[in-house]
Amino acid sequence: MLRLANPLVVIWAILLVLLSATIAASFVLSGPVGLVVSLSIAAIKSAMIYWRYMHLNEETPLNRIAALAAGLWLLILLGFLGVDYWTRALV
Amino acid sequence: MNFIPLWPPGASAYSHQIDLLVIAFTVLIVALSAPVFILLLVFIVKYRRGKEADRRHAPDRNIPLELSWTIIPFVALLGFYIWSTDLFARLYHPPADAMQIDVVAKQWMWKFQHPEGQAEINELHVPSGQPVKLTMASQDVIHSLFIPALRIKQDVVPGRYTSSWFVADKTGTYRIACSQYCGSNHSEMTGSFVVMNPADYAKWLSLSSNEVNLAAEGAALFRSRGCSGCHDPGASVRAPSLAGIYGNPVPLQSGEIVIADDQYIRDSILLPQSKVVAGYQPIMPTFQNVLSEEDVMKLVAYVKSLKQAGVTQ
Amino acid sequence: MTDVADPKLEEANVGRVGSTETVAQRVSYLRAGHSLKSWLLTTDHKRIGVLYTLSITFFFFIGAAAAALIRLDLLTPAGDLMTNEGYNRAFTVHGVVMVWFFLIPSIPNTFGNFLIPLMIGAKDLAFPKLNLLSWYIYMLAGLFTVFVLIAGGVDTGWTFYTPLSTMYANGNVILAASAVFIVGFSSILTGLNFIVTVHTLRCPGMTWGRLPLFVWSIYATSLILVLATPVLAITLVLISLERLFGLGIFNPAIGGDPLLFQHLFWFYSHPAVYIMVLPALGVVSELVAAGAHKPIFGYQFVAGSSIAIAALGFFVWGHHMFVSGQSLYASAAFSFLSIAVAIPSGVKVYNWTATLFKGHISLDPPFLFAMTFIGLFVFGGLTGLMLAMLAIDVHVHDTYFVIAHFHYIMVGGTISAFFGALHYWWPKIVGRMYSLAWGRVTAIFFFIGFNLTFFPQFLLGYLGMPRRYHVYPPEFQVLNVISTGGAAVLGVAYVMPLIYLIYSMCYGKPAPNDPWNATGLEWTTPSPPPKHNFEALPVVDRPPYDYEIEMRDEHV
Amino acid sequence: MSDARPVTDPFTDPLQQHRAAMMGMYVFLGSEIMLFGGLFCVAAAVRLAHAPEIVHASRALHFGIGGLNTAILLTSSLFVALGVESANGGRAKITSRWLVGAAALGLAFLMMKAYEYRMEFTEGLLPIEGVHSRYADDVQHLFMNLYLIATGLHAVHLSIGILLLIALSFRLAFGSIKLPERAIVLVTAGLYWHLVDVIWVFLYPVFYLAR
Repeated sequence: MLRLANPLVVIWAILLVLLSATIAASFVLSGPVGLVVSLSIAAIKSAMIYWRYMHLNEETPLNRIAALAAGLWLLILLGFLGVDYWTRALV
Repeated sequence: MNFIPLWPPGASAYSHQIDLLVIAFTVLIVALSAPVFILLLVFIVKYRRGKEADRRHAPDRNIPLELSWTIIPFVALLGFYIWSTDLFARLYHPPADAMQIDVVAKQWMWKFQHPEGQAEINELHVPSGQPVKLTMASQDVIHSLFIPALRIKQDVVPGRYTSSWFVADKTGTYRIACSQYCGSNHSEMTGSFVVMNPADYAKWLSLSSNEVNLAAEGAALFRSRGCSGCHDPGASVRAPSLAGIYGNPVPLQSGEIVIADDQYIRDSILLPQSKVVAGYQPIMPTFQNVLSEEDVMKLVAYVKSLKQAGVTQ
Repeated sequence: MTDVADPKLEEANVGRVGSTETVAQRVSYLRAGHSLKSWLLTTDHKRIGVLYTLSITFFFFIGAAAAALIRLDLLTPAGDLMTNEGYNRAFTVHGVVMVWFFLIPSIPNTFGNFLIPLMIGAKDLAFPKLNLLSWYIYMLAGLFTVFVLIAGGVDTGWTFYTPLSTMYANGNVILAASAVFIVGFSSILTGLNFIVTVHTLRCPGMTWGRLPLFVWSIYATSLILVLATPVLAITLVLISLERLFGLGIFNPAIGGDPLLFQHLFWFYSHPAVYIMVLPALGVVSELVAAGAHKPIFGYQFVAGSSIAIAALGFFVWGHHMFVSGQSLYASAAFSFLSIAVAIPSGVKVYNWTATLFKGHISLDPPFLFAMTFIGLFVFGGLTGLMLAMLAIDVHVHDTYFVIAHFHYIMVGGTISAFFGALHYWWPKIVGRMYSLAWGRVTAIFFFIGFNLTFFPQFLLGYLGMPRRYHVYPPEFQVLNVISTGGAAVLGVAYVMPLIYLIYSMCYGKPAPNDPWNATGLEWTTPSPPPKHNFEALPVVDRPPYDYEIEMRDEHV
Repeated sequence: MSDARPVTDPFTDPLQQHRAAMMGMYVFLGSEIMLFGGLFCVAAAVRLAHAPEIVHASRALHFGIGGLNTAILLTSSLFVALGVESANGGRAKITSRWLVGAAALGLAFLMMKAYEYRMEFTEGLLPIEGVHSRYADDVQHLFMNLYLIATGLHAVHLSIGILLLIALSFRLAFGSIKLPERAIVLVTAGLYWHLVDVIWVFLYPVFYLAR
């Protein structure tokens, strides 16, 4: 049943490789750089899950937007929260 | 005085500038809304159903018109934005020679501490013509110090210092209110704000005599709470000396460099593990539930006074 | 069944005496079942809309009763009627009930539910069972709220600010937060249903450019409902856990930050203001076009501004925090963006004004309510701009100026639009006409009562009377007495429609399909509509608000 | 899409109904993202305010268990994806098996998580009342509180997912879901499962790997 050529399985393998990459990176990198790298890897992993496991590859552009809008919308909250925290100490 | 008061008294140059801004903005409101109201009435009268009128070529779109009523109000508002933001930013920049008064808010009272050590409750006496900076702390919930006559207001947030400043120029007695809802007796957390000319203020200070000033009270606490055991210059083996640190950069364990301001000194007393000075161990206990906000402010005043001592030596 | 579609027969029926039933009524959704079960287990969007109308009316009067108590108490500077605790509980009930149990569901869940499928030519919403579930969730949350009231109330204000709500307040904070948490799911499900419906169930020919403006505005509202409500939900969970277990996220003693709560809360609650007012803007677009009997001026701009308001509405929450200790730079950015969000609102008002130019204006109740809306909304909106100005906000923040401003939007705006919608679509919903004269009287009472109540509050605010003040300085008494007097007039305007609308249900003349001679698919089907809305799937081949073509037809 | 799919009431054609179901689920998952998004914002704010302490507190978590759990969840997602694939092919029995496998992996995740909580409990790091805690500082206490809430909320979502998958595999086994006509039920359930996985993919670096 489990053909290795099945793209679903290939994606799973890549996801596991990325998981090891993010763990390894956390020992090498630290601070903001480490955070950026680990979140970027998480974003790539989610993108792969969304694209193939969550069928965005076969959906209409409209449904793709519907699926991704909330993730982008969250960046508004994160961004302005960051603006406040970063600049609160400045005058 | 008036049966219905319509405009609050102003007790500072800043308050008059705010009034001017508000009046100008009201003019803008009229300018933006009058065309709507007038045209609505005119059209309703002229184009009542069943009434004879020229209704040929009624338009249902006009791009230049749409763009102009989008852009013109926006540009007008931008001007006001710059004006008001400039006024607002001034509240963040008190003059260096401002007299500092500490404010502690708690359910449901205001406590003001003058630099000379006088403390008053629900009353704030200030000299006219002198910049006054308020450093505010809350003992419990969020309060907000609101002095309508100065057109200023600032939330007082537990866990940190907030500040505001003013130069009152008209003597008199005005109202103080708490404007952030703070529990049962929120509406009774009010007080009076008394602006006196400098001579009267000096007299008031001497009448409400207080033998020790704030820094001296802080010094007493510094000894009685055991801070001196580690932080005195003689005992600086375990803890950094505090002489002359106020207002100067402090290198931290994490590699950051911070300026030792009121907030930093406060955090170092209450959350001592969080910003440890480079080269020292995080061994200081917290004084979170030991010291009141007033005590902390006295200690801050003492640490500040050490700076002056450092300079004179 | 088939002869219902025949307009001549319809006319003939209307011509008869009011007490006899029309053919349309005999087959309408109202007659599709008479048992209580047929209502409580219905998945018909029209019936669910009616259920919502009844339930939000109930909660509206709970909130209004609390408001009446507040205004009565404020007649005198001293707190004579209630204790401080009682007063605080009264305004908290007023806020919580009015915001979450009336204003947010007011137009979307009643008229949105009833009209969206009718307006886009669909049989029902995309997920009818989910729609019913959403009403049950709403009612469950409502019961929680009533229970909070019985159990002694809550005194945090509707804003639940920390650390007051988490460490100091002694009311039923957790119960109240649970009620709001639960009602949030009702909002999310309703918003989701509307979004999917508008995307997938438009009838042939109903392109986005032909969508009624009410549908555009409900669509924009739904986006906010889905994207903002979950943030409120998690924030309320954190509040409850903080209260139960001392979580510390908002507690500075262990490194938390009370301002973080305000950020999360207003990230929901500012867009929530647009949840309340966007549907009202949509209603007014419909009423203005129908009242002027003319295509809406600048359709694209009016439709686009709804989406612009919904999107920009997420970028401005920090203007509730100008004096909170937020960073100067964040405040400056939020102030600028708040100006930007005002522009699309202005665009709508100017377009409505231009719509009246060369129209055929009738002063029927719906149109009068639309005019009331425009007047009050313009004033509320422009004073809102004043509040967006940093330096002005420092003085008037948390004073009665703010109260007056948002009541001009919420009451002057949303409620007058709600009444406008009620008077416009009532014949469609119940199939009977009401007394137009009484409708006009109500609109006038509403306008006068409203201004008497809330205009003095602008003055009070600038004079420096903070909000949520039970005891106030004596020099503010005259203005407060005027305000309370106005509230009494406003109260009359709230009760009057209840009387003549219910009267019309029994004794009103049967309504024709299109009593206002308006365009739109909902007017092509009988009043009240049949169970499946349309006899046959409609096909649209004309632009929206196609009034001029009808005029030409008349002249032919 | 096959035309054999049934069309239920407000819809007029199967493709329309399929798109509506997908869109409804995507939008619902969007609201879930915003729900967890609130927690991520809290995490971001705490980290911005207390970066060094957070790094220290994160080191105290067992990143190995977390990593293993991530692998388990990713594998369960593969199982669900394979199950949905066979559902679209009309093979009910195989679909049912994949779902049971995924649910079992979900249970394994929860058991690992429980074991991890237990370890943290014995180390005095779990914020449970009445337990003598051994935090290095207050911020670690705050961090562990947030960690418990975030992973707890995730575990609740995962438990719902497990119940959902078990219920669906039972219905498949008894033939009460017709395949491939009603495969949409499995597709949307799968979407939910994958989203729970995606949330963990972000929770893991934010809490365990904040070095």
